[in-house]
Amino acid sequence: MLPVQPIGCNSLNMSLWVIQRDLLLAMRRRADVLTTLFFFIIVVSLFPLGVGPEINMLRTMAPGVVWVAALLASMLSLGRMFSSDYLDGTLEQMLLSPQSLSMLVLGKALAHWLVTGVPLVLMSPVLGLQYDLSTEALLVLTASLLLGTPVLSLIGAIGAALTLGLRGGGVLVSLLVLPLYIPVLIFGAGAVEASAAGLGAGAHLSLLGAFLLVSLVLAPWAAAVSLRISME
Amino acid sequence: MLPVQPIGCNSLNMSLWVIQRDLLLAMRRRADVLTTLFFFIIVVSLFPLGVGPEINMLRTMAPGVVWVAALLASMLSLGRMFSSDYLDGTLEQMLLSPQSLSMLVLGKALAHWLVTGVPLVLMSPVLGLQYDLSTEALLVLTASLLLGTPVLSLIGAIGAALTLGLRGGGVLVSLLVLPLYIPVLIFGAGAVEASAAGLGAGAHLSLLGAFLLVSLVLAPWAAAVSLRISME
Amino acid sequence: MSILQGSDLECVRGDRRLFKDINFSLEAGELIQVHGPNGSGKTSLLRMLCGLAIPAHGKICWHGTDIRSLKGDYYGAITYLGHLSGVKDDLTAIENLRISSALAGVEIDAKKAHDALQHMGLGGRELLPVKVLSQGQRRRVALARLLVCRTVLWILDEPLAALDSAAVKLVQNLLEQHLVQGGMVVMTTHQEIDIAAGATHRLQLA
Amino acid sequence: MSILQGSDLECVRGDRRLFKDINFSLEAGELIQVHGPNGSGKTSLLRMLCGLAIPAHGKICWHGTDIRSLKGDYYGAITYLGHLSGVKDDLTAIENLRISSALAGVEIDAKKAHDALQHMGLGGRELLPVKVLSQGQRRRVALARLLVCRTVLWILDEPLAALDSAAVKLVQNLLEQHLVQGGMVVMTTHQEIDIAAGATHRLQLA
Amino acid sequence: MIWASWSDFFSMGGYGFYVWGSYLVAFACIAGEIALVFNRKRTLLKHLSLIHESTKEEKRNETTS
Amino acid sequence: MAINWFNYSSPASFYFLAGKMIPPFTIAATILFAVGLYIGFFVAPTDFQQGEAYRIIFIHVPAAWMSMFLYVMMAIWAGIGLAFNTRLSSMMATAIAPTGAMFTFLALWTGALWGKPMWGAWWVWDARLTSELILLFLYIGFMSLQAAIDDPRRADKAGAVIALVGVVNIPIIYFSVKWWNTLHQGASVSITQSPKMATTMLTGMLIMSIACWMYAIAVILMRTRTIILERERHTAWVGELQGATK
Ligand code: HEM
Ligand SMILES: Nc1ncnc2c1ncn2[C@@H]1O[C@H](COP(=O)(O)OP(=O)(O)OP(=O)(O)O)[C@@H](O)[C@H]1O
Ligand SMILES: Nc1ncnc2c1ncn2[C@@H]1O[C@H](COP(=O)(O)OP(=O)(O)OP(=O)(O)O)[C@@H](O)[C@H]1O
Ligand SMILES: [Mg+2]
Ligand SMILES: [Mg+2]
Repeated sequence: MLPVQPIGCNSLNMSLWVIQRDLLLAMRRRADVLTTLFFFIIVVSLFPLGVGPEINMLRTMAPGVVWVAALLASMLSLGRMFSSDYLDGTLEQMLLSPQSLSMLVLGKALAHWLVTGVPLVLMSPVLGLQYDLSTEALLVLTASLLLGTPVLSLIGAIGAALTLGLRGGGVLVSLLVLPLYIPVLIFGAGAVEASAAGLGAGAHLSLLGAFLLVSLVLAPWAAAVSLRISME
Repeated sequence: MLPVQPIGCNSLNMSLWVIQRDLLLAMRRRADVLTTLFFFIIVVSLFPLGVGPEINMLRTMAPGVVWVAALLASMLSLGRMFSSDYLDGTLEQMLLSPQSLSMLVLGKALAHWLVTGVPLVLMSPVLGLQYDLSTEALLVLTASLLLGTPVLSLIGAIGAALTLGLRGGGVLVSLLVLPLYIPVLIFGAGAVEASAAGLGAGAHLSLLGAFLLVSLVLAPWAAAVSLRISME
Repeated sequence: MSILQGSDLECVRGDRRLFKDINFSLEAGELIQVHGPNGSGKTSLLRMLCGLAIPAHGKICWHGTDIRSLKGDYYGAITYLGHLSGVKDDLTAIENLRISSALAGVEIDAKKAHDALQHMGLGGRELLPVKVLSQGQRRRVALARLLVCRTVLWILDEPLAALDSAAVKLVQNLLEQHLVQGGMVVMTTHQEIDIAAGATHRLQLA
Repeated sequence: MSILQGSDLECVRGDRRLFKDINFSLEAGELIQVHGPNGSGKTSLLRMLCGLAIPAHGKICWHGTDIRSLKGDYYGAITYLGHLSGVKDDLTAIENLRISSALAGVEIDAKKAHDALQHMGLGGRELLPVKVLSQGQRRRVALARLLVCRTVLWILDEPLAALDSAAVKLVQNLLEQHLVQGGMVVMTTHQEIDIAAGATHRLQLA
Repeated sequence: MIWASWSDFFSMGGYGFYVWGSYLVAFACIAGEIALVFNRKRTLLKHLSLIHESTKEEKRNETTS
Repeated sequence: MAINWFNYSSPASFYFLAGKMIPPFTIAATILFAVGLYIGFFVAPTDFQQGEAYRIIFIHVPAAWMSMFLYVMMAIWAGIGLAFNTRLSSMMATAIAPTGAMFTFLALWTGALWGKPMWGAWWVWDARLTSELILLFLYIGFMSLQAAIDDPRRADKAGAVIALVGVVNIPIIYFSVKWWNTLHQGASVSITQSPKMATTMLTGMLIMSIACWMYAIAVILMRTRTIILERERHTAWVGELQGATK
């Protein structure tokens, strides 16, 4: 008889495999990583074109604009998280994997963050400079993005899982996910404004940290449930 | 012998068939039309959240924000223009159609505009009200969107055709297309600002009209060339 | 001079030469069956015949003229069915058929589409969106185009994939009828199929 | 009590009842071949067996326990291959195989993946991205999973589609070997295939 | 000579950071680009020589067998 | 000796021709850079308005010019490749893009470093600055598109379409100063007017520009050679080349 239980594989291991695979796919198309980043840069640069060059106004707008752009960039690439796996049948295979689906989903969300979130965080100080932000505001902006972008990927995973296989999913997902992103946006942009107003960004940042912890625990599970629902 | 030449069909007819089909598909998933619209609404409404509620600043920002949101909404739905036809082999059949490919592409771009652009144009006065724009500014905003959004769809068709079948196409297309959208953005938002400053929006609007004419003539052709390249 | 003629065709994909020196000619009422193992270049050859791919060497002539200079005139004379069916998941079978034939240059009404689908054994399923149909049923929707099109040359890439034996029989009849009327067919298949009417050539790749 | 047992199964899709009162049981070393015309519900039945769809009525038991309460334990014992191959266009054949088997719970090294692909007749193509491979070659990449997995129950939906005769032979041998080792197979196919080893049951739908 | 001393030269009338920042980055970019081009060529040649070796080997095998 | 130009449009012969052309251009670039920098730093007098900061001009303006010239060259070569299906010109276009992007980046970088002391801000949203930024995006779009496509022939053609469509940006950059009233300096060198700046400054700037040209040509030729080898690696002549170097 063949062994029934698979060997040499546990849930954590599985997440690592998934992360590794998604990063591999991203590297195969290195353009992917760059394009999310450039989307971010371009959106941030579009606003002054539409709004006009007055520097005082731009400085006030800056945190909001950078955060909205990060949110859009992260959201735009949600489509990729599951849909290609769905179309070619890999997702079916994942559902049939003997390991916990939540861990797989966690792996995919982390990979998504590594590919889309991290480059944004690294780029944000430069963009902040374009809007003439002070050094301290730049630091707070970067910190808030560092805490906030993983939350975006994790929450996004739920939306991506729910809209799987629906036509127009790309836009539907934004409809589902944006309302959930809003608290992150408010506290993220708020942190920078608070620090600019001399109030200290500590409270805002610790709230963002709390969001991160909660979504690390709950989002993979919710996304796994959604996946099972979508695939039924 | 069977007749070699097809009958009862010319190029114009063909565009109409394509438009009709794409509208039918959109209706089959009515959510699509609504979601682009809601995306637009949500993005416009996000800004006050990120930036803060000061009304004077919001009024100055308004044209820029509405235009950037329209541009993103239109761009986001570009992916749908060809990719589903590509994946299921319909596009291959279109390339083998005895009629001119440019006309087919024109049909698809117009259908895209009807589904994504027109709802935005209709919605924009309401959103403008949220930002406390004057009646005249609202009119100019709507007119500029009416002239500008078809240009977005037409230019977008080129980008969509070029990135067909490439992984990460969704974000790559924005990289290609956004720089080309920028003149439309500048003159579109500029029209509203000019009229608010009492300078009259005529010059800006006629430039937008010129963009529309040029892109009506050139874009379908360039997109058809790109399609043939992508499908080779 | 034959109606369709390929001379000295060579196909290169990536750094691999799939075939070279392929010659064939096709007259009215004839069928060419392209044989060869997986990956031998059958699909590549068929795409060349449609003008969707360009041969590395050699040329393909239709009534003596290179197909690359004919463009629309040639496209009006062929019907291609590839591995992908070209049916839209969200549309119903009837809508799919009407639209795909309109794109191919033949406008048909709902009645005619309905009859064609009925003939393909899809009676009662015409109004379902194609995405709920089974694999074989989707393939039948794509094949229904052959019933309504009026082209002379059919280029079929594995038309029998996913079909049950009743449907195979149906396609067989369809081909025979087309050949009797003076049509031409180039096709590939891994299953055995025997066509009674017309001359059947065999083209072996690799 | 058999190892896999389906009792009184009924399938409803939309407003159509595809089948009802389907019963079967499977022992070690046995094969069930599901027959039926297009759209008779073969794929639907197989998806039920995997737990991807839920029967309208009846239940499926694995070693006497309902598969819906087993979850991961059951998934570790089956390998499912559907109409879609589950191979990623952008990855190479080797990467695809390694990753898909890691997901199924078996980690293999590049050497082993290479050997399996070689055995499936993909020698020399292991390092190409799958999207440039031919239809049959992609299917072979998917089938290579059967060589490296160590599950007892294989659920195969038309494994022979798009394969040439050499590959059909290969799959046939694979199945025979699996049965001899005490494995079990549930499969559908429109092509004829004869398996020498083990008991072969036939399940006719519609 | 328009500079009184070397330190004068390096301070650039107080604008040293901006001027030298520009030129250093400019030459770093140029050097980096050249390095990238050479590197690309080197890896390619290495790759090519591998192919070359293996085809030679194949030929040798053919002649011996 | 008559040169057969047609012959040189084949990648194989161009490979050898380019090999001969690279050393002279490299030498010229080195000498001109040395002379240009000498004039810029030791001959040109201090600007009475901007002090020493103006010396950035000797790298800023050549970089800004090159960024635009190279884009036009790239579009032209790509267009020729698309229209006449000449492989070599497409390869040239592909080879030009990274160098063009680098010069665009340099124009932005040096401009920003110049802007801080002059305007008090690293960046302002002025028409010329913005359109230069868009130019960078166009270069990056071109390169990402080509990188995303595996088949080189398809990559060439797709890149050509986007390069040609993007050319509309060039006049916008060039005339932006005229069309919008902006912070940035207008053109001070033009053919119709006599130059407004000190002759030594002008000479320095022109020499640096020519040096950049020479450098760009040399590095683009080098890159083209590599691309030729990459694309033609299965041909007999590359095999022979390999045998010869072994
Ligand atoms: C990031 C900021 C900047 C960018 C992107 C930029 C871009 C450009 C471009 C594209 C050109 C060439 C245009 C032409 O030839 O007509 C140019 C030329 C020039 N720039 Fe800038 N620039 C920037 C900042 C500055 C600053 C701060 C100054 C000085 C205060 C400056 C002074 C000049 C001068 C003098 C020219 C030469 C104009 C001529 O003679 O044609 N630039 N710049
Ligand atoms: N870039 C590439 N590099 C190497 N080989 C390639 C490349 N692109 C395609 N090929 C090979 O070209 C062949 C394409 O074959 P094609 O799809 O025409 O086969 P087919 O005869 O239709 O096979 P099937 O019966 O499986 O459908 C495959 O063998 C594939 O491996
Ligand atoms: N919503 C629905 N309404 C009506 N009928 C439906 C609906 N969804 C599915 N069906 C029918 O259910 C059947 C699904 O069959 P299934 O895919 O299981 O067939 P199959 O036996 O695998 O066929 P094939 O041999 O073609 O693969 C089809 O006949 C389809 O028409
Ligand atoms: Mg094939
Ligand atoms: Mg089925």
